[in-house]
Amino acid sequence: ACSSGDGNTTNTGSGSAATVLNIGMPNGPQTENHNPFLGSSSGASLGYRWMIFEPLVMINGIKPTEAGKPWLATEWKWADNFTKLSLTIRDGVKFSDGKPMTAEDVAYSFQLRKDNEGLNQDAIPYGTITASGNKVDLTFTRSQFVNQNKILTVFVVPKHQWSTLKDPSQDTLKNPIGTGPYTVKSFTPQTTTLTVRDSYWQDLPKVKELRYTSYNDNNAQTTALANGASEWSFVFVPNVKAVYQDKDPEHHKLWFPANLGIHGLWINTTRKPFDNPALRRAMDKVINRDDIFMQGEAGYFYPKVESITGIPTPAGESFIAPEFKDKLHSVDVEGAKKELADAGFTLEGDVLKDPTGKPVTITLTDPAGWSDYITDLEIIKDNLSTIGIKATVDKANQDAWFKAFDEGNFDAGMHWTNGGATPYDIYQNIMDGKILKPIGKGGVSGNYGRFNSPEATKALDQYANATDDATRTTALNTLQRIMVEQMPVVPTSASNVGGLYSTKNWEGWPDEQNQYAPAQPTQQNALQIVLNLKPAGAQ
Amino acid sequence: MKEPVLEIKDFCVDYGLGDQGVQAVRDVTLTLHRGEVLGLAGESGSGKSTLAYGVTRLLPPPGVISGGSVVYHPPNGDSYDVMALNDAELRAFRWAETSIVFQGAMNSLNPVHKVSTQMLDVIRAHEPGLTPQARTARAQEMLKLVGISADRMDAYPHQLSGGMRQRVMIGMALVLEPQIVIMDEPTTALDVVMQRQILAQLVELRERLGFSVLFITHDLSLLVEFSDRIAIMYGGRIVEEARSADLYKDSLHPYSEGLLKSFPALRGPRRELAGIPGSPPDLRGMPSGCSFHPRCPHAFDRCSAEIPVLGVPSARNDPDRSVACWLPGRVPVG
Amino acid sequence: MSAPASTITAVTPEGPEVAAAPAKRRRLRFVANPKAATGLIVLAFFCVIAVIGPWIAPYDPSARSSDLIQPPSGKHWFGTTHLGQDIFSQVLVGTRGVMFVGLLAGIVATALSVLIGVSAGFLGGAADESLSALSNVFLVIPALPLIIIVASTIPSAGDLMVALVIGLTSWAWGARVLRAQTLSLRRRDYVEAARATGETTWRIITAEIMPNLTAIIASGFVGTVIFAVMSEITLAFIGISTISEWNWGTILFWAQSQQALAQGAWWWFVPAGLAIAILGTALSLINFGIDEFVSPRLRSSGHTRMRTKDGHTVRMRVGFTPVLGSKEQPATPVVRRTKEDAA
Amino acid sequence: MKFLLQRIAFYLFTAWAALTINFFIPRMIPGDPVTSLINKFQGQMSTEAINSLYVLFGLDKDASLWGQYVDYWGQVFRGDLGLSFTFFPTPVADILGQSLPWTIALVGITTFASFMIGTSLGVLAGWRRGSWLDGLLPVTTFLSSIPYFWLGLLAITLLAGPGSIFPSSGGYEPGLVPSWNGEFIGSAIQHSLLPAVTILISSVSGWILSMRNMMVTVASEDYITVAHAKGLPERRVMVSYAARNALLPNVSGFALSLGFIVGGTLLVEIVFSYPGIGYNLFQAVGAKDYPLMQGIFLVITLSVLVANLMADIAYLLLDPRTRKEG
Amino acid sequence: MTVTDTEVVLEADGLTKHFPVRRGVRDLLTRERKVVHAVDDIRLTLRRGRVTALVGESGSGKSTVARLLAQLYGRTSGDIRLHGDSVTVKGGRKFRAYCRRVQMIFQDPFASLNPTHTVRYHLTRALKIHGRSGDTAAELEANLRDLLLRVQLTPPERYLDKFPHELSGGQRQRVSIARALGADPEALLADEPVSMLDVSIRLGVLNLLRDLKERLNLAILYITHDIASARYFADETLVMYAGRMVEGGDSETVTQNPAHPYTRLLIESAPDPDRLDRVGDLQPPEERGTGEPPSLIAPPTGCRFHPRCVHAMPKCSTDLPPRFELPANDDSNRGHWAACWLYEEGAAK
Ligand SMILES: Nc1ncnc2c1ncn2[C@@H]1O[C@H](COP(=O)(O)OP(=O)(O)OP(=O)(O)O)[C@@H](O)[C@H]1O
Ligand SMILES: Nc1ncnc2c1ncn2[C@@H]1O[C@H](COP(=O)(O)OP(=O)(O)OP(=O)(O)O)[C@@H](O)[C@H]1O
Ligand SMILES: [Mg+2]
Ligand SMILES: [Mg+2]
Repeated sequence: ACSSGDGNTTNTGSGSAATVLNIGMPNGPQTENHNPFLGSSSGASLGYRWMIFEPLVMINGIKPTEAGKPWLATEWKWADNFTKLSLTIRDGVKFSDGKPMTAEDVAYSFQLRKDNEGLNQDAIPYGTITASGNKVDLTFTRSQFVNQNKILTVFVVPKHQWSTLKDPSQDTLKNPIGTGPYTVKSFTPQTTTLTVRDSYWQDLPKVKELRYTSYNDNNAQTTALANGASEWSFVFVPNVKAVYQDKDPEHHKLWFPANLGIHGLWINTTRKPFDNPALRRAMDKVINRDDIFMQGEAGYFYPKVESITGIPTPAGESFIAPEFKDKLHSVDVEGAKKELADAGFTLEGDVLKDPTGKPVTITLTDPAGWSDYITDLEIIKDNLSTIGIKATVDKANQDAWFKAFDEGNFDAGMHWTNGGATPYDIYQNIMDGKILKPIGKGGVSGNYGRFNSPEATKALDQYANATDDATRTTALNTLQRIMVEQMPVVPTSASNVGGLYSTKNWEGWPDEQNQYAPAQPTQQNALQIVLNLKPAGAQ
Repeated sequence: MKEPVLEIKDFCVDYGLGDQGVQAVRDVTLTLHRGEVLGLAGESGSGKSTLAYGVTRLLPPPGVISGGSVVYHPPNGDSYDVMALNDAELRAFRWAETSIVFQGAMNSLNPVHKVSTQMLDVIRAHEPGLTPQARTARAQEMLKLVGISADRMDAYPHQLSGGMRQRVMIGMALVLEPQIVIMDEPTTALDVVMQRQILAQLVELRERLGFSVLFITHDLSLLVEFSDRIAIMYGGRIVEEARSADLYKDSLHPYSEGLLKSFPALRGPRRELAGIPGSPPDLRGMPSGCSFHPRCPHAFDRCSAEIPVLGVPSARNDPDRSVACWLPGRVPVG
Repeated sequence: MSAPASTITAVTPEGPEVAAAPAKRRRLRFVANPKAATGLIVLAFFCVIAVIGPWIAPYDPSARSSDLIQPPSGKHWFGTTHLGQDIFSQVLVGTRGVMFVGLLAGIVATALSVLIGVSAGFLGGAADESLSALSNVFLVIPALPLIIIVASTIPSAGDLMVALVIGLTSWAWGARVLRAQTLSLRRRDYVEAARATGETTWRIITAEIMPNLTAIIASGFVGTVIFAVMSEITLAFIGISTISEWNWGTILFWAQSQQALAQGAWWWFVPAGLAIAILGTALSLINFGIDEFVSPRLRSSGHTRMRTKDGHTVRMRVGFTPVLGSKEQPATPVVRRTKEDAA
Repeated sequence: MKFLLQRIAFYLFTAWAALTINFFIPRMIPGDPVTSLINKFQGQMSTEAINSLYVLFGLDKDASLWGQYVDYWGQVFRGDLGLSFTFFPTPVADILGQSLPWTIALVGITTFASFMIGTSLGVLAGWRRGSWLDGLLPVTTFLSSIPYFWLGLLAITLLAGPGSIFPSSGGYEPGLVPSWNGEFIGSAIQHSLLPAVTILISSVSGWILSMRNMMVTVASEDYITVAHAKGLPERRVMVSYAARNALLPNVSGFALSLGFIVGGTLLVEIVFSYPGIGYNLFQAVGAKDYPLMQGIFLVITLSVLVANLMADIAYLLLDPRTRKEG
Repeated sequence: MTVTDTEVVLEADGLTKHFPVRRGVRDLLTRERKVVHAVDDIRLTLRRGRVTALVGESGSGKSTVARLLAQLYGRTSGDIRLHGDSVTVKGGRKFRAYCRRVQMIFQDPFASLNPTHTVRYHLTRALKIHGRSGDTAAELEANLRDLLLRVQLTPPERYLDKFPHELSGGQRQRVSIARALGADPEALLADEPVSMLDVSIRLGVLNLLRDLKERLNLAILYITHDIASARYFADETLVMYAGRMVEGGDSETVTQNPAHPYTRLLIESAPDPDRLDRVGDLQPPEERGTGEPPSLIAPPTGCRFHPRCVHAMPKCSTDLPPRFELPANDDSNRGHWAACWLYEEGAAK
């Protein structure tokens, strides 16, 4: 990365219209690996796999409930309580090697996932896969209501290339062939350059060349953003206003919408006195989410979770139960104290005593290197002291921390939840009794707090397998109520799908007004954004 | 008949300056004549080496020459004071006019260079005009003179035995045919057989090349046998100077006397050995007056009060002798 | 890059000087060395801070306040962090961790190097071979990556653990130096003489050999402390170690993760770094002092300019002894004739 | 010759021991690559992915430690270092091949330059004691006591930035494709300036100091006095008598530091975002990528050993005393 | 003076020491084992109240003999008898018991005292180890004073708390001797006790040793390369060459009438002021070769001196000469022997 304005890009200077877009990620040197299935590939790490491989349906990550935009599939139909899917494949789409894309290729793309467990990242229980004409029919062994978006956004790979690979999961795919508008022009560990194809089934994008640069760390990435060397990125920038926006207030923009996943303080619900929901609710009442947002998340990174149900808005707006519609988180020390007093806790001086008379103390733990979580914990620690809970922040070793969470050996700590198309993923991750393991036993992939509520488990089950929307709504409302009453996780922030970008050379970015796609360059929707970009100033 | 080559006058050497300074050589006056072997004896720490290094200005820090002159008389040409030479002149003076053989040959030869390199180095530095062949020839010839065959030229010092190394050093000292060769205990590390061999060779070479030798050792019996004249040092001063035979038979200074009585003789009747009581003086706390007086059996009042001057003793009116002692008959004439 | 920068190499080849130097009464002279004295004073200062730091710190180093990212002021001498924490207090409180880890790691590594180096050197034979092989293996494995890996494996590695890890991985160099030195001491006459007197092996090692190794042990100790402090701070800085308490590395970690320099918050970055540099310099100075103390040649090298009584300065040079007071006319005119002239 | 054979036997042993340690250390680390990957993608990767990743990385099969150890040696001998997890499924050898040249070029050249500069200054400082060079010593000591990352970051802040000739990160201009053309090499050199200068600043002091001390020690050797007595020009005495001998003990230090080029560059590469092997190691540690870690350790260990062997040979050539006839 | 009569304290018979040369990897392939033949087949006897001198050039194996006798080295073969009893000790209590009776003084007074300890420490240890420190502090103090007085370091208080570097060479050597006396030994092995001392101080130490021999009736082995001092100081003199004894007998006889060609060479080479008349005509003594001693790794066969010997006969290079008794003229030179074929019965002189 270099000083701006030295002609390192063809964009700047002499007023000529831009042709290149510089995208950056703070992921360190890459190795040449364009395999779109592998999260470890440079394509995934930098996000350019979405410029080469396209999904069947484009679903807006921040509006998962909206119907998706037909992409490689023109039509899709669910049947039999989401255990059957029939897809109509678009005609006239050609792979970058000139061969047409057919239903065969689509079926093969599913088959690949079915056959290779390593590639089936969402653990979709595929049944039969058949292709005929321009139709592909799929069956599943379970209802796929909660997974529908994951299935529809599956990307398509050419059968004629992949069927020749010895082991698709161990191939670095030096020559990726896809239906997307770009092909790889050159690869270096620092920069991958993509160039636009001659033809594409839609209008060709205005951006002729994409340069994905991988910076070693956040600092380098931030510097590049600040001086304009990087025009689009997803990175945590502390004090983003001073460090980034003020460097060019006119063009340096960011937009960090929430998606349906949250971050929060997970509490070990088996430890006394934290097994008492009243205490957890009181904790929820004193945590200052504004401070967490402003100081821990630099005022933009992980948006605040406003709703008391923990469902991020606006992405999850439509799911929120009527009874909680306008219930927002706010700091309410008095309310918290009252709640505690009612439950038999006593505040002596500035020490909270539990009903047995023991002072309430808590150890908040997160890995030392995760500065945002640690900052959050510092704030929470401070907040908890207002109701007399003495908290200590333990900066653990990452592995030790992970193990402690996995085995339930912790008091409380910041952790994330899964995310998905509905709040189901969030609640399932927090409360599902099916994945409940006893303390000391690991291998759980959720419910770290050992929250045991048969009611919640049942509601989750109903939601996933229900045949009608009404049942689903009821189930979700139940889950929200349990969440609010029991508070097994104190939600603090939402996950994000945002990005920082510069409007200096390119216009047409998504933002608060135009929410057509999440702004994150490594999301599938990034293709939509690139297709939408126009040179700045040019009409 | 006796022509001086090196006249040392009132020579003083200090180690350190100011308060920490000690005077290691005090007002030494000594003349080396052409073609002679002048022995310098005295016990350890008496300043023998300091004098030798001082004359060539090779004292390691913190040594400084605090006074005196060392006048060199070239065979043809004007005399000059070595102490007044500048760096370049001094460099040219060294080895070409005065060369030195140090005590430990192992330490005198650079362990990482071949003998030939070290030998040729010095020729090249002093006679840059010579062709490489001529240089090599010169070096080879010199080594042959000291009994080392030409095929050992390319040996490294550690591949030679102690005796051979010492011979290389002597050969190197003579390679520019200097007027003066200073030898500081050149044979103490060798055993007697080797020592005698080397000295015999040296005597022979001196006959051939006609240089003068300043020979330093504490082995008086060796000196008596080997040198023409002997100067005895004690506490940084010369206390007696005489022809070796005279000194051996009839030493005047009580210290010389004590020295001669300290080593057993190998032949002849068994002599009574007396030794010298007490221990050598400390440079920092030099006794007043004659520095030997605390150990001297004949000391009297004057000895602790006044420093005796070196001069021809009144009792032996022999211009070749001098002694620094207050005893009757040894006080200088006049 | 860490190991060879040490000046221990300069200590080892010394022969008799090592033996002659460390007599007890001369030990005090060590303090008289200006370098060592400066180093010791600074080190003592940091030690005092390490002890009293938490008491004299004006604020709780973790306490948040509303002064976010404030430059130094009368209220906050070194400014504040993004949480409004007082950096001055953090530096004060953090001193303890740094000193603790440095000293403890130094002690552990020194003890190990003495144990292994001296036994290898003294016992000789198969014991020597295997112990030397062990230390060579540890020398070959690069220390910092090893420490990073080991530190990242230990759950909840606190100061104690970090110190132990650093100590256990950085003794090899010292052991090698000590072995070489012991080997040479073992053949000294006084060791043989002690044996001939009937001393036991144990006593020979502890009473005859060890006292003569003090200087080398001390310099090895100081060197390891430097290395340990640097490693600890590096570990904290790259976020590997899990220090829950404050130390200078933690401060820098926060400064870096909040991109203090990009934010212009130099005060967040500079004090801790300077403190490390000053502590490192102090320790290096002590090591110079030890080097000079051990090797008289280095000691006398300090003052090459000397003053005569009449106020002239004389510069000492190897090979060209200065002559005092001969600036006047030489006694005899100098007409230098070179050989070529004569020929 | 005998000496060499002995050394080689010694090296083989050390290599075996070090590589065995390299094998075991990563396996002692709790946690595994999958959890690390999930941690890395906080919330961006769903928990369902866990199982597929275990399958993908081949971690679902249990092999005995001994079996793994035997496999490991088989791999080492075949030069097959396995597939990296972080960059799955790129072979570790490819990753090393990609990053090693950068490290060697930057740190190798700087270490060499630092040694040369430091040694030359040390020679002068030791020879002309009391001259201005002595004043340099405390300054360089202070500079070398500064933690490297701090110096680097400070340098970036003060010197790099808009309009400066020093780029703040990377090994070359982002758009360029590595090749042997002027533009690329120029860019690579430009990018290496700041890291090189900072390495130089923080490492040169050690060389100055040890060389100075050796010079002081050597300067009082008898053969130096003899060289002066021989009336040789001062330069010749300084270079060919004093410096030549004083250099010997530093040779092994230099070799050792050459060996540490690979291992010691972690911070440089982290701070300057340099695409070298040290940064790879840092990544590998973070991601529990044992194949990569092992590969890097292998490279480090071998380079240290080779450097040491070279030092031995250099010593053999430089110091005739260790040479034996026959 | 006779060589025999008094009680034998320490005897060595056929004492041999070979040091292995460090073996390299390549030697593993070849069968042969290289050794330094440092000492071969030494026979000597130390008697009460007598000084036996061992002379020979540097590297001839004198120190090795002393260390073998002190049991500091294990011997390759041969026998050491203390009062007639063969002893081999390696360490531990037996070694202590042995060194209580046989003590050694090292060559270099500057190196044989630990610079970090005071005189008091050195002497106290010697006394303590051998259980002679007494029961009370006062007794110990008295014993220390006594030791220092014995080596004529007076007044003792002045020396007790000094460090070695604060003492002169002669004083240090006296401390070493006092330490050896601390064990109250019967035999004293003095390895070149004066070679590092100044001429004027040497005599004092030698006289002290002689005095000790007379007063304490010690058996002393005096090792030196200065043959003149052996003449003055020792009752009996043995000459070593390249690890073997070549001549022995009454000191006066050996020095005045040397029999072995090597002894003759040695005595001829020694500087002698009484040869004053020969100044300037320093004839190299009669010798063949370069004047270098032979390699001890592959020593010459037969007589080790034969490559340098002007009298060498064919037999000398093949057969090892045994000790030949030399005819005695009177009582004083009885026991004079030489290991040289010249003295074989019937050989031409
Ligand atoms: N660098 C020094 N600093 C202080 N004093 C010194 C230094 N070098 C020598 N001396 C002192 O100067 C005096 C004379 O030393 P010198 O080496 O000339 O004696 P010497 O007669 O050659 O002795 P030896 O026979 O032992 O060689 C000694 O007392 C010594 O202690
Ligand atoms: N530990 C050892 N290992 C190998 N060789 C040795 C050892 N000690 C002595 N030697 C060799 O044994 C021979 C005799 O050595 P010793 O020290 O006994 O000689 P010395 O007569 O005492 O000589 P000096 O007069 O120099 O003291 C020498 O060639 C020496 O190199
Ligand atoms: Mg001398
Ligand atoms: Mg000896």
